[in-house]
Amino acid sequence: MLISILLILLLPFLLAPIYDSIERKVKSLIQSRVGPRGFIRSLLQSWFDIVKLFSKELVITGYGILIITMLELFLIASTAILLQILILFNNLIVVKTLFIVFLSISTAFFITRSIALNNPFASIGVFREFHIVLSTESFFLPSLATVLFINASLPLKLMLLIIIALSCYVLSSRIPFDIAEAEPEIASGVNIELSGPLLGVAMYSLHIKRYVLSEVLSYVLLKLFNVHLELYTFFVITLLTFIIWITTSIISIILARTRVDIGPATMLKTMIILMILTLLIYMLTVK
Amino acid sequence: MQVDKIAKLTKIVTIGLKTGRVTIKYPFGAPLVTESFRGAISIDNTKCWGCGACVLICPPNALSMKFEKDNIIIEYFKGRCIFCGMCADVCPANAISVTKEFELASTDLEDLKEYVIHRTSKCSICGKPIGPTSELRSVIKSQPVSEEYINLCSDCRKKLFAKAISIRFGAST
Amino acid sequence: MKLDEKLKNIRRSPWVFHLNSGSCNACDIEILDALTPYFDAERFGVKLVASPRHADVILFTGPVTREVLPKVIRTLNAVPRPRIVVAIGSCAVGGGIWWNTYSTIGGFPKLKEILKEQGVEIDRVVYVPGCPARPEAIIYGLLLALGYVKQKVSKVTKVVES
Amino acid sequence: MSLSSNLKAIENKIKDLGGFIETVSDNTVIVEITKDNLKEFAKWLYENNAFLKTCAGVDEREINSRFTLYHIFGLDEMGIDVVVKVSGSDKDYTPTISDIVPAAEWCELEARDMVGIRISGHEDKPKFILPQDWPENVYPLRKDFSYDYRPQSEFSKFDEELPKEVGLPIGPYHPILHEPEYFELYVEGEKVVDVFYRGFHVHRGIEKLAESPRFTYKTIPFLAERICGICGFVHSSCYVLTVEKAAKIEVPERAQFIRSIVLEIERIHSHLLWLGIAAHILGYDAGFMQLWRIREPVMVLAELLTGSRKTYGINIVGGVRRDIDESKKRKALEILRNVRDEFKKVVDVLVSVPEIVKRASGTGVLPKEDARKLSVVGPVARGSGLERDVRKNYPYFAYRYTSFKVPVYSEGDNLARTLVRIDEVFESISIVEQLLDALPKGPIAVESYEIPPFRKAVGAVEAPRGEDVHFIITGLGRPYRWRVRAPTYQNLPALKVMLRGAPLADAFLTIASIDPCFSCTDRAIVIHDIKSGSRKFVNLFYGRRYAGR
Repeated sequence: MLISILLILLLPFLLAPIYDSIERKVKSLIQSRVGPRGFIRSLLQSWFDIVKLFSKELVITGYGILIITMLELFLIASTAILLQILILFNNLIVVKTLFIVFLSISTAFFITRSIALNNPFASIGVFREFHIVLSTESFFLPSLATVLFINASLPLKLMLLIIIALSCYVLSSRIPFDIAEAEPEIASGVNIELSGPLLGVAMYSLHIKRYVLSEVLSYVLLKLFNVHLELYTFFVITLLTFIIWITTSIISIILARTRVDIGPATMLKTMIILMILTLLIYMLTVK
Repeated sequence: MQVDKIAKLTKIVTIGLKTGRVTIKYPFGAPLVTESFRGAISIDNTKCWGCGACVLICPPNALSMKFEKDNIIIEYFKGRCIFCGMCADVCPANAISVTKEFELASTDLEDLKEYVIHRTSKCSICGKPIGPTSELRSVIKSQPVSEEYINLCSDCRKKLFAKAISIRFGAST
Repeated sequence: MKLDEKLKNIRRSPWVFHLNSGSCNACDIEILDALTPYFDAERFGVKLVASPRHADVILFTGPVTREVLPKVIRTLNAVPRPRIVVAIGSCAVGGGIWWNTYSTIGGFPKLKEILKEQGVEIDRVVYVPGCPARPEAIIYGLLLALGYVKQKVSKVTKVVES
Repeated sequence: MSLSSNLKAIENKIKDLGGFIETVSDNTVIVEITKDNLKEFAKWLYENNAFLKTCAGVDEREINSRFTLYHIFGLDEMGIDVVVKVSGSDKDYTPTISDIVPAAEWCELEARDMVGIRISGHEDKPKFILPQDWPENVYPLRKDFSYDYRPQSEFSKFDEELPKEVGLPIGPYHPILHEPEYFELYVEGEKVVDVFYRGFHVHRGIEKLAESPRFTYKTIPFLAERICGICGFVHSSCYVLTVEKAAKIEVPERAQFIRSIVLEIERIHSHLLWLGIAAHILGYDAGFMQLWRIREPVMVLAELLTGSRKTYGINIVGGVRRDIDESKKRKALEILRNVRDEFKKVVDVLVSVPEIVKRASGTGVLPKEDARKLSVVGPVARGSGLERDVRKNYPYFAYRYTSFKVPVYSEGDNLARTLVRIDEVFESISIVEQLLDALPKGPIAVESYEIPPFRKAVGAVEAPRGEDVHFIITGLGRPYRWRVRAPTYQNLPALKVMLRGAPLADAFLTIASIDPCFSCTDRAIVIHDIKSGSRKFVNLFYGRRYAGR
């Protein structure tokens, strides 16, 4: 029993890079090319990247960067563990609040890390990341809280699901909204200065962040049909996370990158409309 | 209207999947080379007589000639060759052939060099080097010139020829 | 040796950075071509990165013009060790068709000497001739640098017997 | 107006300005004029909507011991090139004409830098083409300078300090620039306020090399082909066209057809390449990969016809080196047919992606009068409503036997330039098909030819990026002077107008929208404020920032 719990807690840390390399394989399939060759490499390519990055020479301009990046990894890792516990034991209020708090802090740390670099590209990247977070997080967290704490009526849950799905997509910095490290424009903006192990940590935390966001979405979906998960049925969640991860990556393949003043602005408008709708539905159902 | 716009977006996925994977299996499969590709050249030392026409025409000086005491070295440096094939066109002995070879990666510059070494033959009278022996042999093969004249440098030959003329027509020496 | 041990990791996921030092960009387009569907260097985990900080292998093209020289040295210095340089094209390998003009310094071999003076070490260099080097030749050179394939060319000396 | 009547107009204008007509060949008029009424004549030409093609400084001390400056104007409607020749010793000053024709600034600065011709109005501007550590008054294009002289390089002379505000350095190594060029965008937040450009990282001294003993008329096409790796065949064709024009060599019909066919194949591959890069910049990698997948058979076709994927090497003076037989013709038609269908499918999807359309339309706008003032060329001109296409105005090779449409859009933004390039791919495919069907029999090269010295000729070829102009003064065994003006050379100054006030994210798309090929251009520009009309020059290195009014 203990081993299986331990395994479940470690699941996001093992699976996140594997899901990422499967995403790379799917992307190359759509672009009619082979992508990472062979079965092992197509599964473990992202792991190879991270292991190689850790073996490189560490070039850092100041120690501030090192500490902040480590902290960022620690925060996102603890968010992942909290999410796993939350899914397993459904009624722990403390774990739920801690999860939401840690989730918001980890995005904040992502921004502070890039401020610490005094590279003009990084500051442009931070400026853009700030735009995205402002446009979605203020709607994402309250709706997530309502889903976790209140078992609302079906239409209300549906509306909240839409909001959570949209913001999960936007926060996972996929193509239309990856303007923070828009590779061709501002030369991978925020992590332009990081190299070697630092970059490995930054990439690893990005993978875990995407895993957490997809898992939150799959959990909310399951909660819609108030299915309660046991220990052994946990692989349903991981399977659903995998499906959500691949669908988001296919969506990101179809679209192109937006501009910093168009994308977040439209996202803010849609979020406000959705929030008004949910409040309306909430008033109707409660009465 | 909105729906078919989104449907059109997904067409990129269907295009990609319908064409399938076009990647060639290189280096474990055949490369994408057509029959008229110009790769590295190879100099056939049985035909080459060291005339240097290719050295003159080579735009990037990849082919160069060094004259040492008793041999003439034609150096072909693959690293600077631009694979234009002009040397093969101008070579009078058709000694240079253009191959399909393009996998020329190497870790050391010396491996990219190819040398064709000709022995220089000396003038039998004054001993001055007069050019690659293979050149003299090919001259003999094409025109019936007496052995004695061929192994002389231009000055000695001039003297010899002038003496022969003066003897023939009895000029006052 | 320490380098081989480090190379073991880089072999599995070589991130490449394209450094153009004044090339006519035929080789640069062939480098990009090596990442597109027909040749797809991503089969070996190759990824084109945007900043020298992230790079393991530098795809070096161009005969190093005078104006670019100090900037090329600074960029090569920004690459974390172990640094692998693949010099691509006859400009990078031997200075190209303008190997002795006033405005170029004659390709990567000359740059290597200057780098040694400036104290920038390069761990491994592979020369890929070609004008432009085919995408297959670039992939072959990259795999040679990583140790997947063996070298085919070697020094040839032919003597003409009289 | 027939040719002779235009000449009349030029002739009597020259008469009353005290100049004289040196030679008139089929469509080039060479006019000699004194220094003080050069400005007057340039203004008259500009009003008769002549476009300045380029100007070339020549050290003619061996011929008439003077330094001459040739301004080359093109009267597009009549298809005539007017070469205005101004000569004098290197001590006295030639007046600048860049206040009348802003496009002249670049080539005048180049003449000053490379040949040492003093031009009034450009004295205090810093080094323009040569590296920053080049010794003072050493002029490479003078006859007494040897082409392989290499002074010791001093790194201290290269200053790289950043201006006070957030000056965003784009380059010399940036993912969108596949070449080392240096743009510095002064940004306030995300809005570009000003552009500072210092180029010449790719200056390799090609024009000097062509005059060196290493090269002859026969081997220069291989040098010309390596000026640019994407449109190399354009440069070698323009070189051979100009030499053949100067020496009046009759090239057989079949060679003209083969040259036009390979030129159009190069245009197809270059446009597909650019569309892929534009999609990549906008983050649409699926489009980038599909477009480059479609482009690959075109490269294989080029290799089949010419022997090399990119640097074809089939152009020699007087003809071509490779022939197109029946099987190659069939394979070419088949490849082009499925390139057309696949391209049609992918373009329909590309144009329907909302972000691409939203980000491309309305950004990087170049109004028509600015385009006219800067005499921009190619898709940049055709995107802003100017119908300029060398294949129509100055027909060369086998283009007079084909019928094709020149796409012109009037919005002048990035989307217009993209659509121009998309339409041109379809046009080029139909041109190649027409040419392949009507390929005449006959030899593919002239056996022997003779090039008399000191003949002058101007040749222009429509490159994928615009009009590529070569100017040659023939010499003994090799050209006496060979001037290359690449298309991006004319389009780069237009960037200043397009980038002003644009959001930063689009700056990269705008820079890429003129399809910059710096290795063609290897020129830089001194930025001055064309948009607001004020022409104030501030020394580049010290007065870093000037108010972007």
